[in-house]
Amino acid sequence: MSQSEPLLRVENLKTQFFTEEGTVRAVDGVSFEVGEGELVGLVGESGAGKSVAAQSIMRLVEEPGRIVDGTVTYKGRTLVDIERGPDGDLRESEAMLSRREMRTDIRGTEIAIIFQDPMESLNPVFTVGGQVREFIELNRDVSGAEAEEIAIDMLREVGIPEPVKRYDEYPHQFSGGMRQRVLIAMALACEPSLIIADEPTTALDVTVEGQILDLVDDLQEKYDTAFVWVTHDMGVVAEICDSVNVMYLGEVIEQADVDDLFHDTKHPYTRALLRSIPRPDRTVESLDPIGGVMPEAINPPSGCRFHTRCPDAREVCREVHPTHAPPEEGADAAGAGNDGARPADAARAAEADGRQPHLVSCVKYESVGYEHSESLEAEATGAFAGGLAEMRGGERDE
Amino acid sequence: MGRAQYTIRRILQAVPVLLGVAAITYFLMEAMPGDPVSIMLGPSPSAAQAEAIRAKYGLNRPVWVRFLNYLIDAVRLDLGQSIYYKVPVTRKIAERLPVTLLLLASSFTFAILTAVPLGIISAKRRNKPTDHVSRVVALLGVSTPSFWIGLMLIIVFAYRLDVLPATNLILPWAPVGSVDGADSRVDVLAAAGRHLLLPTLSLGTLQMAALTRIERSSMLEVLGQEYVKLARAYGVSEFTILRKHAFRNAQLPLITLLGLQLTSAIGGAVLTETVFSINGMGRLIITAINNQDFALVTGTTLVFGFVFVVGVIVTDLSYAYVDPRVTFEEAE
Amino acid sequence: MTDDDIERVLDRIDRRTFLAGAGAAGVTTVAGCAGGGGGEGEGDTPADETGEGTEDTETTGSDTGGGTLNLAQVKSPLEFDPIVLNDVPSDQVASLLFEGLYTYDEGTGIVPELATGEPEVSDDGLQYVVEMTGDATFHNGDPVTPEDVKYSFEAPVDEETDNASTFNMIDSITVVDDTTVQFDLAYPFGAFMTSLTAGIVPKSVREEDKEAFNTSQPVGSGPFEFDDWQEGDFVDLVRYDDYWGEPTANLEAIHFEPVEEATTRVTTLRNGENDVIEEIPPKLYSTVRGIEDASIDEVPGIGYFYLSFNCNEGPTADPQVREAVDYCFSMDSAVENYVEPTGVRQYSPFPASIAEEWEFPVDQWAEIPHDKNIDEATALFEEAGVSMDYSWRIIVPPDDKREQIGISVSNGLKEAGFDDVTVQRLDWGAFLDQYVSGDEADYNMYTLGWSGVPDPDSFTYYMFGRTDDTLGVTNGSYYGANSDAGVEAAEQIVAARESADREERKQLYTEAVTTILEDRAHLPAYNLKNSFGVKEYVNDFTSHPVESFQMVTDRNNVSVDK
Amino acid sequence: MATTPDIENEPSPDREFNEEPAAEQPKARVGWQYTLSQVRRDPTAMSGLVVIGVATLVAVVSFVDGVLFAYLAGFGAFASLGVEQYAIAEALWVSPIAETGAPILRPPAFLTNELYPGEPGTLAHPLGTDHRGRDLLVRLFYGTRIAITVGIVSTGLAMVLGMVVGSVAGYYGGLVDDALMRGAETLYAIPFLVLVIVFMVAFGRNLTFAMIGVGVATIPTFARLIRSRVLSVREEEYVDAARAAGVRDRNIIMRHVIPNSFAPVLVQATLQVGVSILIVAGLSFLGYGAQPPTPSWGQMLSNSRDYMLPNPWFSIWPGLAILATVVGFNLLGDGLRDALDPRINN
Repeated sequence: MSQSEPLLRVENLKTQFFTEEGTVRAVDGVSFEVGEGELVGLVGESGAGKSVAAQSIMRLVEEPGRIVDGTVTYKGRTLVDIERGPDGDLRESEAMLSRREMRTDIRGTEIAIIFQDPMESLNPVFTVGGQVREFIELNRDVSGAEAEEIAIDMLREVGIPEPVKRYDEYPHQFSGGMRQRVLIAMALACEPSLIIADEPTTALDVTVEGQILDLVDDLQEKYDTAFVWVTHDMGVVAEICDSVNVMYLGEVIEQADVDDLFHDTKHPYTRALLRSIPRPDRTVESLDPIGGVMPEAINPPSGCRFHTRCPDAREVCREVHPTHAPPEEGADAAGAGNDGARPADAARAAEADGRQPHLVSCVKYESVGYEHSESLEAEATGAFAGGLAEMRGGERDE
Repeated sequence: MGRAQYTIRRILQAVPVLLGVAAITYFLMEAMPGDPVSIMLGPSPSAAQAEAIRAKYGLNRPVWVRFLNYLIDAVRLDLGQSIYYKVPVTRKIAERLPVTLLLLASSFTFAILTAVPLGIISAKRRNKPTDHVSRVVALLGVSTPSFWIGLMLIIVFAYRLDVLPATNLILPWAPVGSVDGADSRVDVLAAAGRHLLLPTLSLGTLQMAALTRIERSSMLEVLGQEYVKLARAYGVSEFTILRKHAFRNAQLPLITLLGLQLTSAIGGAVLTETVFSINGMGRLIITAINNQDFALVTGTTLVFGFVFVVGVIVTDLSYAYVDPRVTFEEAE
Repeated sequence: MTDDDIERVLDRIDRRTFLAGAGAAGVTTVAGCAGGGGGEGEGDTPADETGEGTEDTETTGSDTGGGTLNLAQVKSPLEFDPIVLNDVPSDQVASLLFEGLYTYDEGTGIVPELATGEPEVSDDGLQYVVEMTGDATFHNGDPVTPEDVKYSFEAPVDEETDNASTFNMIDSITVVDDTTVQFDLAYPFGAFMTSLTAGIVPKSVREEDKEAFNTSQPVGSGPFEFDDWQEGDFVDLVRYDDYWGEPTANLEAIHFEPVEEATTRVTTLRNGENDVIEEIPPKLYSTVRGIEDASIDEVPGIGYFYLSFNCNEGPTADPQVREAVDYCFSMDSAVENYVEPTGVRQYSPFPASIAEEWEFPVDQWAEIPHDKNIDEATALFEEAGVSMDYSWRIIVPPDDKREQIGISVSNGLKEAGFDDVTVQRLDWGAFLDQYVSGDEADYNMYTLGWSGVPDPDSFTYYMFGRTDDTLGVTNGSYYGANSDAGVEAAEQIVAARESADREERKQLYTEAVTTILEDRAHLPAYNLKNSFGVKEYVNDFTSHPVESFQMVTDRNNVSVDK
Repeated sequence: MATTPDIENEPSPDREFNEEPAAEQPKARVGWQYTLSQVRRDPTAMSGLVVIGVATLVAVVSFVDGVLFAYLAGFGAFASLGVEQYAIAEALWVSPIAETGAPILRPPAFLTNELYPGEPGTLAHPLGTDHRGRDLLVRLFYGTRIAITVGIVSTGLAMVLGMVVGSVAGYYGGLVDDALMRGAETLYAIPFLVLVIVFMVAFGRNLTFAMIGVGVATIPTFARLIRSRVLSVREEEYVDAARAAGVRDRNIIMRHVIPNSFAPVLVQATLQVGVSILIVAGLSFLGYGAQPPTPSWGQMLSNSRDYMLPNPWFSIWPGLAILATVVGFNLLGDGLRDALDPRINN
């Protein structure tokens, strides 16, 4: 743990959806931290629970979803704190901010959010400027006229040409990229300390995505705002994040500094994700999508949740639920990241620097007998269906 | 494209529809069995008499010529002479139209004023008891024949309790002297209100229910929209979200539906006017049909078509007013 | 709108039709079956009437302050000019505004109104000379002159109004002097007195603006003046204070309001919204009787409802078959079940009041119809050689009561062994097209109603005549063309029509009708009542067979003590 | 633009997880089997289905008894077997059309009315009798046939014609589209009830024309729906492919366009049956429906009007019958909509 109190601390967060089909454990015990001005990635496939986790922080999860456990603290204030009552029932602790406080003190003022889809995130019947101004007025102590001024400045700042004129235009008169800029302007204009960006570039085409990422990078530096960046795109992570949390089926399975993650990848899932990024130095044929489809979060697989798709899965993976911890020395027999450093030491070192310690959930790095366990025939090994490539195609390129 | 241009375009688009309405009614009436002349003169008019009548009403010319003439006259606001009432059709319509419009207006007002809050509360309290109640009410509302509601209301409020009148409408702007027992405008308004209450409930329930259903589902949809979440994420209060961020958008399907409901509401008005013996357009057209009053049927239908078209244009325009995307897209 | 309402509406057409056909019948005509108009829809009885409000002279209380009477009609009047008006509700109002030379007494007897006494009839009934009062004035103060009388009888013909055919028998009208007018007829017409009840209009006023006279400013000489109206909503009349005759009306004003829904009408009576309501449907009799301060005032109207056979083609051309059909069902119980108490059983074409006035042998006629006896019926059908496969077709107008008669017959025929019996309920348009075709494929039987002026002529000539203007026009039975007996009866009827001698006419009608009934060209069914619900605080209100009701006469003068 | 597929894959959180199971379902949510399986899981739809099932059963019985038997009775062989109109009704209870000589306007069992004070109704006529002494329960029962037949036939007609008009208009576009849709708009501009009445007056005042009239008047509803589906399906790649491969337009419409419109049309049709039943009840009420003595609910209501004061029961029952039936169709329609398009409502 870092010595100074982080800006945001999420501990053992659990969010579940109570549907007719059963309880969906969308977020199942997630912990991570965000420091001041830090840009933290939350990455995973669709359905991994990363968006829910992000929204749980702001308590934006809607029926039938509910935060059932965990604590979220922000600047020392308790956004979420679920405790078990005497009868074992879940209840919100007294320390937790009231809904009203959440609304007036946190949302917008302290933490802002940018949603995935710029086309849907702006209200089509109000002018763009009006919407930006409304949020500024609400979250900063300024008059209407001042708010308008701030809004126009901020629109200019995010690179919208002729902001005065466009201020009075409606969202449908903006392109997708422009709208995303508006949303970013909106978030920054409220001057929060933390912005949660929930796949903000997923819906944009690649060039626009690039521009937006550059913009965020610049602005982040300028305003020193911390970000939680939710994405499924390792490329984006590589480009902007300081540290990364990789999620799979409601759990964080690996967390590390961005460099560690890319260069000292521990978890087979992370490795698979990385292998599926198209890179200029590889041909398309060599792209290696993850086989199979992520199982349902209603009935997650036993043991390691990834075992059904893991190329390295062995019998033990089905039985033992891995702990989320620094990889153990010597346990990493088959691991790829043998750069000589001892992972546990590295983790301690990172912690000492105030950097993210490298944590991973995989039995390979535990002394539970992985080496001697029988290999499992993963269902989808080699299957080309599903997986990340298709997802990328679907989400990015059309 | 400007609003004015858009308006003009919508109005121009309505012209062929009105022509169509006139044509359909005119030729359907033409297909009616029975000869209007014999209706006027009895079964064995003298040949000369019949010929005179034919000439007088232009019945001796080919049908398309008559139709064209009819259209030309219609443009000059001459819809012919009612055989039954022996007065110009336009005069009869001018007499009856305000009554029906009053009934329609009051039903729609009632429907909107109840449906919008009900739908919003229902959506907001989704799957809570309030929602269930309002959904059941709406379901029953769209499933009940309006005239039966009218009959039941009459049985209860006019016959059993004897608290409200079962017939007629009084126009709120009627001269004070013409209303029984009224000494002032206030009395007239009170009387008008009392007479309007049951017919409004009878005709308005269906509209109310249909609107509640659409309001609920569109509100639900809007409340699930990203921009509503965004507002929430920026600390906007739930009330403001409902009132400002969701409300306007949620009314869009409602506005569309309002225009379309007009045609079923007019049909409902025919029944309601019959049940409550209200002298409006609905009873006028039934009387006209039963008496094979050719000109009156065509004229009344045309006016109904006109009311509908105007209603649709008004809703389209208000849609365009509420939703800035419309005019823009039209311009492309 | 219910079926019944539609009939109500259609009643108008119907009535027009019949009146047109009725031709020479009568000038004045009167609200015969006022009820016919409404009711629960006995649509068709063409009631006619243009009565006037019969106020002769002298009378009961000519005091004052009689209050305002609210009267609920079944339908709204449409117009008020007696020259053109042709429907019951209009006539009910017009009869208070206008007066005729003659009017009806409490029954169907004819008494002077604007005339001072009986007309002087000469030239074998071809000339009528009427002496009229010189005192009468129209509501605008102008005197009622013979010139106006002449005009009132000539205008319908000149203008070819719906009433034109009612005055066809008049050849010329002559103004003899300031108070005398002379009618010369083209042919003798027995029922001419009824024509003389037509309302008299002021020529000058009407000529000025006929449209206004008809629908906004009618001016007559009756005890009430026109005040205001709105079609479909109300008609207001006020007392004519300078009324020439006696008595002056007690009522200050009369407010007519159309209330089509019977149940609603009864409710308005109960809650005092209306003081008098027209037309009480059978099932509401008990409800009205249950109203503490109201009662029912009723009198059989001038109408005749019947089952007629197609004597032109098909099995029913055979009197034996018609008798067999008579055996198939009981008209008595059909009427009892479906008509009473709104109507009464009638055994001849003549409504009770006419039969009484003329002293027809009603009792004897009542013996003619058979009780239901299927065995007799079967035997007769067999004897007549009617195949059990025969397809019977009975057409009925859109009216529940008449349909019911048809259904009773059809049930009887089925009982007698016929499988294929249809009762076809037709819209008025289709019905009127079919029932006079004489075509076996169109009908074997039909049910219909008839109304007319209160003279036997109205109830015989049109239904049994064999002249061009009746056979296949109003006479769908073709009886008069069918058999020797039929021809003879038809000729007797024409002879009676053209005679001015009442005794002779009575004799002829009695013989003809007896033949008709025995031959079963028609099976008479029932007649409807003019019924009114009346609040107890309404004094002197009197229902009338011909005029629906009488308000101000030398016998009664309605007032309201609320 | 990437928005459309996105919604399927990575929508807002609750949707994401609600739809999780749907991810493994066939993409195109069409087909009877799928529909049925969805309906079976939905209590709303099921209760609607039960109501409709019962009503249909009743309608079938009354069809056999009232129409089929009447027809068969024309053949000697059947007649000698005792087959005649309303034989079943008479065997079990009383004929719906023949007066039994029972007192008229009796109140329902155990209840009273103004005409029979202190003399409550009996089980001989559980719902009482009408103005001719006919049993109301039997008439109500046999009236179901008219409602169900008219509702389904007219909707079926409107659906077929609407599909033709809508798919042709949407597929060809341009002038054809303009002309057809203006035509539909025109039909729509005349109030249903008025249009159908004028239609019936022109062609014949009977049930057949009531059904045709209501069907024709409803065409625009379906035409619009299909057209909008066609417009979106037309742009799909597989349609382009089919067209490029030389498949005829008609076949493209039949094979691709229509099946893809299955779900919304089915939902609309179900709801429309309810609406049509209401319209026809209104028509009968005005005297433009099944002609007496054939029992129909609207006509019963119409008949009851003169007796509302002494015996309101006569008015109450037919209204409740209409209400229940239409509720059935609306429940099923709502359920189908939920099942076939989860994004709406639940």
